[in-house]
Amino acid sequence: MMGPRISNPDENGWVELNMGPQHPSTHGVLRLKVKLDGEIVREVEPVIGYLHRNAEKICELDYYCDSMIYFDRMDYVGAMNMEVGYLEAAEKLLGIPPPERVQWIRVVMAELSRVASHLVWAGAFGLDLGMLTPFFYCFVEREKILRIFVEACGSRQETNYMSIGGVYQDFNDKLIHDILEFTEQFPKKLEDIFNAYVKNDIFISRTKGIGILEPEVALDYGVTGPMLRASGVDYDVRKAEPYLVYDKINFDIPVSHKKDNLARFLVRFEEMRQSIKIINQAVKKIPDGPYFNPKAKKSLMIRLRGEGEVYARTESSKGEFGVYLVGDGGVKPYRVRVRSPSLKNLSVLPYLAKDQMIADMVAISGTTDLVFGEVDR
Amino acid sequence: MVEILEESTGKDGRRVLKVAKENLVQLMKELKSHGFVHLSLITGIDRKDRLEVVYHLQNLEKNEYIAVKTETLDERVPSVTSVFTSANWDEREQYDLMGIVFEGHPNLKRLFLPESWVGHPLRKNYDISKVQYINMDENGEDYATFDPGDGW
Amino acid sequence: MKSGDGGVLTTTLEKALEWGRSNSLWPLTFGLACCAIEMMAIQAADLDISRFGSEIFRNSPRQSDLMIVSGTVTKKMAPRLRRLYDEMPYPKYVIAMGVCVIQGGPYNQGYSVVMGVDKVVPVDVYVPGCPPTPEALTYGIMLLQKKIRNETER
Amino acid sequence: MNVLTRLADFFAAFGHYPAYILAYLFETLFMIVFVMVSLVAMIYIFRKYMARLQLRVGPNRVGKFGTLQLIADSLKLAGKESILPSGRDDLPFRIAPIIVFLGLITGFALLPYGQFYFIGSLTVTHSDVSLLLLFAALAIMPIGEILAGISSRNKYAVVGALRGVAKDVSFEIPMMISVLALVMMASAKTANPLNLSNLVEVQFIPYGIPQIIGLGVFFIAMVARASFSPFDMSESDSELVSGHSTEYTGMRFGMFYMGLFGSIFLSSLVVSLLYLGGYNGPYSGYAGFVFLLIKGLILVLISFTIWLSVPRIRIDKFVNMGWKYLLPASIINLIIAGVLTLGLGI
Repeated sequence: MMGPRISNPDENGWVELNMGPQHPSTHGVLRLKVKLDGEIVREVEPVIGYLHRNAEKICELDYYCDSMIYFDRMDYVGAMNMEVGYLEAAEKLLGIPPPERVQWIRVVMAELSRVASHLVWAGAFGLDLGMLTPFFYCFVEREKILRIFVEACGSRQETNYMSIGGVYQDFNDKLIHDILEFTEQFPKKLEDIFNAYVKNDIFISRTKGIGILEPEVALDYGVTGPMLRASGVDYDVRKAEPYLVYDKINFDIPVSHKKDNLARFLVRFEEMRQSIKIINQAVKKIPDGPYFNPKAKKSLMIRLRGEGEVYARTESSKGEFGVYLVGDGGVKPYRVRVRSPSLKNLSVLPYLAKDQMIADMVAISGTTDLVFGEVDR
Repeated sequence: MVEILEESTGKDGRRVLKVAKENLVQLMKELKSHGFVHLSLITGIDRKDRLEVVYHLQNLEKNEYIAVKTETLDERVPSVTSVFTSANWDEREQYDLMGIVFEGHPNLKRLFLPESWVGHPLRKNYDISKVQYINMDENGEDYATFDPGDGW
Repeated sequence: MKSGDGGVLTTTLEKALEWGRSNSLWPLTFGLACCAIEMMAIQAADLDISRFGSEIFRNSPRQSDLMIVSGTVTKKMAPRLRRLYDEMPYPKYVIAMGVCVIQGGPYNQGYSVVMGVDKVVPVDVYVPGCPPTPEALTYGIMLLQKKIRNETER
Repeated sequence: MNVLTRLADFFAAFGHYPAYILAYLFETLFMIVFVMVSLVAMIYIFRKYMARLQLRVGPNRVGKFGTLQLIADSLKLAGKESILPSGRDDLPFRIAPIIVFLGLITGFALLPYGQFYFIGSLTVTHSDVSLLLLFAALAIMPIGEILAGISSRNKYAVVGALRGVAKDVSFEIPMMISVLALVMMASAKTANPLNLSNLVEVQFIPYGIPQIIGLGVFFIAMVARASFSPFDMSESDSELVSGHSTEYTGMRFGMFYMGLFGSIFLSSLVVSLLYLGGYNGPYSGYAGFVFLLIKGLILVLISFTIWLSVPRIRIDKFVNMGWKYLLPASIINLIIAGVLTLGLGI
């Protein structure tokens, strides 16, 4: 006698499993339609759009300076990077270059934000693999960064700290002291977290040689950021097309040629170390001067008019973040288009997860570092 | 080399090439063979009387950037998926939000919104005050409706 | 059942059950957007929600009591949210976290965002903020505990 | 003297047979209370220990230091709505959690607990084949989990159950072979090596020392049986939501939850009985139970540390490990045991 059939397999004997939008491994609202052959994933089809918040449309309905908040909420774990990305485009379009001091401040904040983002990723990746504890160590360190943000602008996560032509609050000595204090103790804590992962044989066996992404495939799919660098392509916008003052700072771009999950893990951790190096240099080099461009005083902000087309690219914590702004001479942008690295990184998942086991698919989707505010926008 | 209608420099200092849409795929192939392997972004712009599609390409070795523009009056543009795989989701997104039909795309479905959504929200003539609602059918697929009682 | 109908014993039992419920609210692992990161932060060392007995984030809606709707609810997500809510066993509670969830927040002029999750599921506690700090969410959970404990007195 | 005779003495005024019936009843009651208290203690220790490792405080609002937290949890679980999914296989769905819980209680009832102060022996079951009975009880718990997974008509649960099957077949055989080595060694000293009490009492040196490989294999098998990280493939929360128990609500889920923590404690007690000398020690005539408890608790803390600090192993790697490493290791261990017993006469 047979009990109720669980599901009807198709002609290949594959069973369709629907993971998400609420699923612990999907980091938000990713939905994966998976065809399973026993334990083995034969086909994955990501379904996205569960966090489609029409940011591009609302940006067209708002003034240039107002769009900032929607960019903050795109990559919500590394909000400062998004702000830098938008301002790179908006300032070029509106013709308001930020003063020297502001550029250094932005570098410091963007790198802090990158560290915070990678920390969230590191913790969540541990959870994906079933490792409970390092998540908490990561969040303790992240809290410290958020306290610096609170000190700088009063907000923890969606900071809205930078504005067109400047920043809202100037750096003071206490803030610089706090940042230096953080960068002094952080590397040791980072090594602790790092060792908690890589000194574990099971962790190595779960990541090494799994999810191999060949560089040609990665470029073809438009994968950028740590994922691309882990595939052996030395491409970072901070070096390729330096924005802000990255050309005056001495740092390396970590590249790994191993192409697997472990390589992505190592690249992200090395990036955090490099970020600390950048912060340490930048904080000491912040010059004196105004902290906003007088052409963009708060009262004048909504009268800014822009014309032309600007495509600005920055390196966010997920990869190449591009903003394409089109102005028609009015006070509102005509078209705002965002290149979201997470979307492109996600599009390679069906290729990577094919013929892997369920557990490996979860690990691979963990290493792509998805943030759905940015994927769906 | 295909015929370039217009060559200019944008406000951000990038070279902009303008081609007729019939020559688009050919140009893309040539550019790819010249080292522009990284297709950064595909943007559709609604110019009210016409639709403009902009492709941002990058040459990783020479660190060169280029933007390719093309225009269409009938909402149809040839797809470049055969040249760049990364164009796949970008074109789906532009089809979804902008209503540009990419001819030759292997799987031209909406990316974010359900299939039965009416209109393309990023068009300038999209009426945002006509609220649409989404609900889920038995199989877990979404559908859009104008009836406020049938969805959220 | 209305209180007082069953006499002393049932009232005491009900009190005990309420005490139990309020002190062991297991939230559903259900992160939608930005607020989800702050929701994760209340688990973490600084604010440690496990002090209130809510540390076990259950992945299955069948085993959770509390749904923290953390982040913008889009129209595409709303039917799923409703289904998750329906899958949870009674008694179940909902916290609306963040302005996006309360009334659409910064996205309320758009075309794809639900203007308030209370159109989809009944909400017990609203926690405003964009995103609310973890402290605010912790306070929201404490308010919910108070609400559960006072149920028979209303 | 043991608990039963003490109780029978206490009730002697009722006559011989009623006294024994009452004594049995009360013994059973004590047993269940002991299991419940140890479960509550286990979960409380786990939560506090986890919080400590993760730089947190842990439950501290309910009762002093959060000691009443578990009462609150169980009250809540008891008061929850019980949802029965419509596509279920009714009988297996209902009895699965009971099987798990029953296996747990039977397992506890079969253990020898040693002497404690004036009460005497706390051992409940006196059987010459208690070792076999114990492993029978241990073996029905995974069956409950598998039944739960298959009957709840949820794809996650089914995958979890199938993983559970794959896991079971790969660790049970090495586990039994390493126990066989123990029986072999004990048979030189006692006529009834299948009796757990005899098996413990012949350990002048704990068997973990001559059979270090066996201890390793057996401990890994016990961790796998209790199914916590790194071997929680069948209910891996990041992949399969919560595996075989996905569809369970309320107290039915509570039984699985208690089964998990109970089997950690049970496994620790079994390991300490079989390999670490159990209740043997100085003054074991008075404090044997305390020795057993201390050894068990140390093993429990080791288990929790493993649980919290390692990622989940992949199912195929675990099956590989079971057949390619654990099984040969246990056979080598068996040969060593033979050499030790016959050759050296230990």
